[in-house]
Amino acid sequence: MKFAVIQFPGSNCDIDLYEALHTVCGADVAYVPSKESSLDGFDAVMLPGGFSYGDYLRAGAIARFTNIMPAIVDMANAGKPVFGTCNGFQILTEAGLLPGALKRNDSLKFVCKTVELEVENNNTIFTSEYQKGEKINLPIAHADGSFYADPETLKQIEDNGQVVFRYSKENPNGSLNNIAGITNERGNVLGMMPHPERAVEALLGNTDGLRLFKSILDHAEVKA
Amino acid sequence: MTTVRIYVTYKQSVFDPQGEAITNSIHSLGHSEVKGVKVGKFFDVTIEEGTKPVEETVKEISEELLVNFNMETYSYKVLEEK
Amino acid sequence: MTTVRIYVTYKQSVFDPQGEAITNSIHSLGHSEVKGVKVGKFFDVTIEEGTKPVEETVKEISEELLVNFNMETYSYKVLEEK
Amino acid sequence: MMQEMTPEEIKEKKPYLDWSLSEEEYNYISEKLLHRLPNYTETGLFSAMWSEHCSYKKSKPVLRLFPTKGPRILQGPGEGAGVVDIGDGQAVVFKAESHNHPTAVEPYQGAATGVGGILRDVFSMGARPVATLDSLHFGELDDAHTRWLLNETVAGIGGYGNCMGIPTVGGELTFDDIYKGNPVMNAMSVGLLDVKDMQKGLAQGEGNAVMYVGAKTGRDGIHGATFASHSFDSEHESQRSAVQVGDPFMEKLLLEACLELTQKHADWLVGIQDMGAAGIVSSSSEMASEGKSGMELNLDLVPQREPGMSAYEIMLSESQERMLLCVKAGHEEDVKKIFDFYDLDAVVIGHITAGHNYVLRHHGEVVCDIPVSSLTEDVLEEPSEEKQPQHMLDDAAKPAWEPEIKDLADTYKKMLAQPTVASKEMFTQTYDSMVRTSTVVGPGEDSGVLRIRGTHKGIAMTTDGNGRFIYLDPEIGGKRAVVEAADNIIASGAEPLAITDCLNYGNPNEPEVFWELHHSVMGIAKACEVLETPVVSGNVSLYNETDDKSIYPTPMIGMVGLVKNLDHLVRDSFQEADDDLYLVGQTGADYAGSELQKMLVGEITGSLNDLDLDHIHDYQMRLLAEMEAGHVASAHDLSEGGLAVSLAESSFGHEIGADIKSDLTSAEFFSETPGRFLVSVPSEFSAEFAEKLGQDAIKLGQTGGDSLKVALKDQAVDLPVAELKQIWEEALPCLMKSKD
Ligand SMILES: Nc1ncnc2c1ncn2[C@@H]1O[C@H](COP(=O)(O)OP(=O)(O)O)[C@@H](O)[C@H]1O
Ligand SMILES: [Mg+2]
Repeated sequence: MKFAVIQFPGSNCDIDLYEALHTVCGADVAYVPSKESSLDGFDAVMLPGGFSYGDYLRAGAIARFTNIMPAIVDMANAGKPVFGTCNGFQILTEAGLLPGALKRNDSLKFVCKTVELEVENNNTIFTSEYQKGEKINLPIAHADGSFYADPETLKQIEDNGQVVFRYSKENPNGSLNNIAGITNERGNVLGMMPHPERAVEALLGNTDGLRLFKSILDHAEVKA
Repeated sequence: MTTVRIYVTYKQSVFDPQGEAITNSIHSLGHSEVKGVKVGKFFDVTIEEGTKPVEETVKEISEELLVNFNMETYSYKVLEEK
Repeated sequence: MTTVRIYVTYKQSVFDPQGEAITNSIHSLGHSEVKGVKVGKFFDVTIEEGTKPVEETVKEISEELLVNFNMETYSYKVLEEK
Repeated sequence: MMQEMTPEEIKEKKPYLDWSLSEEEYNYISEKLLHRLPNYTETGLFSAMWSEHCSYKKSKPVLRLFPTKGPRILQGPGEGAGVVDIGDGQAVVFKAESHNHPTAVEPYQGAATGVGGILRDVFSMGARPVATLDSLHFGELDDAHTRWLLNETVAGIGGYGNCMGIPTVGGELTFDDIYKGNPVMNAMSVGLLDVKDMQKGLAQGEGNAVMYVGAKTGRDGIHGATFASHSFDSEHESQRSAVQVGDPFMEKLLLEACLELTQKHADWLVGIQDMGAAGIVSSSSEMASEGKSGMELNLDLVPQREPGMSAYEIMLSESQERMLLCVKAGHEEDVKKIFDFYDLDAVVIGHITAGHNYVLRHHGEVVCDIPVSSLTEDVLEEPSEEKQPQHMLDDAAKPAWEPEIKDLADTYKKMLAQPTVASKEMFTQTYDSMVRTSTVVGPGEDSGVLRIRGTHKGIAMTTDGNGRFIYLDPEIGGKRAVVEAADNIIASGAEPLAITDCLNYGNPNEPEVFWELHHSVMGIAKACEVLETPVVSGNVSLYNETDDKSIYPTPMIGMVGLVKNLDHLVRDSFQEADDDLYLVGQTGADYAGSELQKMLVGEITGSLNDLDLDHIHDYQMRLLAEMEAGHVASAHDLSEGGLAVSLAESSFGHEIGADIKSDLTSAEFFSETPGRFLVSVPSEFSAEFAEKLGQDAIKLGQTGGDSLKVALKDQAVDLPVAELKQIWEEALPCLMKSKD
């Protein structure tokens, strides 16, 4: 299974995703600059955190016009795993691959800390290694992570089981329904504000994110 | 050249934490006469006429880029033409 | 109640990186008719008349809080009175 | 457009005086260096390049006192940043910078561009910046303007660093009214470099190209360098147009493009330098000077953001996010291609010429033709008068202040709520401290620690400086600053390697201020020699005063250390119950300038006791050896609030208490004798630890329980850890919310 880590201008967690997959999980992974237009040969696509185009208009708003986006949409439509964390999540919502939007945090401040999450849905290709209802700790680091969707959309997301992670102790940004991560209807596109790729090595003090990457790899194995 | 000011705000129903925070600061400065503040952003866009009507350009760039209709709405006003 | 819209922008000579990035993005969408974008913010402030003239409140809160005169300037407009 | 003055008008009307060039300097330039009158552009270039900010004309004689060499030092002061060998073909690269004046005027952008500037210094060496630290000294938080300044400053540091994706992993934040009108904002950047990729700011080789890369030039920050070399007074409103806006997105692109060039195509490059203070003129003339070359630039080719800029404006603009390259002839297009990929301008604006002249053309005319060295090397050093501060003499004549602690529990709790002591988490959590997944220890401990990918080593880093001590005794205070930095590095289990510094002082034309500068540098230099931590880079910020009142002399020491094996990294917090607790280092009656004095008396007075640097160094090394042997469970240095505060802080991490008994008095519990550590040692290593540290360690008791049981000579307390922690955590958020 080959992963693409997209590098948008201003991405800065690209190395984190790459190293988590490559060095920690031993997976096959390559960087793909967003100027490229093809994802031929890749089985999964990962959108990293950072500040694409400085987040100068809205987080993720400008990145969705990059050359690579049509190829990402094709991957999503083909049912391949598409994962976005932080800025990656923001880009996926701006591009319409995920519902809703990410607003400025209620505190109006950037916040970097480790928060507790509840795994709401472990029946996805990204979370099969977790238990439903399990509490895990993952770092967040964002200024625009307050998930918003209009009431109708929100209900749909909830009813379809698209909420995958919820903040469980405190809500660090004002997200509706404490939502931290959601999938699309089909379940093959996951966006989340927390950074599982920052929690894959004991040396850095947390390995709760590792199973997310393992889940994707497992899924590929089962399929193969 | 026409300059159009495009105003973007959160939709009515969306909580505006910045407006809230600024209202509080204004009150702590003693201005109890201020009842509320809503914050928005605007874009002064300079457009060359000719190829297509200015309104069309404004509509296109707003809908494609400047506004996220999940949470925002917009309006605009022609500022000056010269 | 009077609602006043206060506009805040960078002074002319101050660099506006956001406007720059947005202009580039608009161009890459093919809108070559757009010559430039400047970004600003606005505050819709609802003020209760009575204690002092609305203009005075606007001036005070702008100068004390909303505007940093080292790099910004402001203007305002009365939106509605009721 | 305004008509520029003729050379004769300049001589007569002396506009240069407003640009802080003296009449003596102007005459020297005309008569001795040029043998003619400089024109308008040239006069502007001289006034910027001869400012203290660019030339160090006042501080240079003092800076020569620093030791700058050592077996690991690959590059000392003089380049973009210092470079220190850490083995395996790698080096650590670091420097600090002050942005006090811009921050006082426009805190968000002032702080942001301070971070942006120091990052460029580090990547101009060919290094990838891997961490940022800050050092902030502000007025007391009972003032609404100060709270705003602080909030905006912290937001600016985070705004730039977070967007760049460079973790902010440490720093310091203290409060004192003396900084009210003139806050100190220093930023330090640490980078990693493969030694083979190291670059220099050098331009040479006739016919080679001078290339401009990055953001376009605008009118922002014109005369920023002279602005920084000026005192504030509330009247100089017009200076305020010097505000620059940072564009971290542009800088991120610039960083990646420059690293691609230096790491993959160094053979195309002769030299590279960032454009900092005094923009194009300083970078280009310094590069030519370093290469002993001549240079000719065509200003019409400089990418410009605004129409109608004069030569003077183009040369002196301090627009951010720009770099200057000297590229080998024939590779201009190759370089351009790299920058094109990142959508950045890369333009040939001139060439290296034979001879040694610095020639500028604008609109087809030669607007400057002067020897390169007249801008860079011929600057007149300025002798300074100095005089020991009167307050020192007065203090020496008075009896020393002896604190009286009536209620230990109450004093303890109040101490933990002092803003300088209290938890800074509400600020540090607005910094991305984890991005790029190498942060082993982030903000909140003695040092920030990063792992070095591909090895099992780490680098530790800290910023320290306590203006109160330097004010009371610049020389001893200078020594203490270096010792404190070394303590912080060692407390993490790292070996101190070298330092960078930021020297923040008042107006050097005041003899007492210059004395402070001179004597504190003497103290810093002495400590660096003994502790074997040479100075590899630094920065000087003078004229830190508002309406004639100077800040405390506030040198910031940024130190970097090497963790040889991350398995033996040591943390601040107690790790387990029932470990033995030791106090390393002797405790004396060191209350002058202490947090206790400030809290109880409300002002700082007294004389400092000198330190035995050799002795401190000796036991620091023995302590480090014990850590490197894996015998130490936790270590925390003692600084503000002394043993009392370190004990409490060490208990907070895992909420493990302690039970200690000591001959110290309750006053000594808060004493701030430098060079001390609180160390917890698993019992199986305790005997060996005690033997190795000998007289220099006193056993205090054990870790464990959920309270601090402290039995001192005169008083005892038993306080729940949770209660103390809450006081310490809530103090700053509460102060920041206060209304007045
Ligand atoms: N402005 C700041 N930026 C980043 N980290 C900070 C800042 N202020 C304090 N810290 C962190 O908080 C901790 C305590 O700071 P300080 O009391 O200055 O430590 P010490 O006395 O050990 O030098 C340190 O780990 C420091 O890195
Ligand atoms: Mg410390």
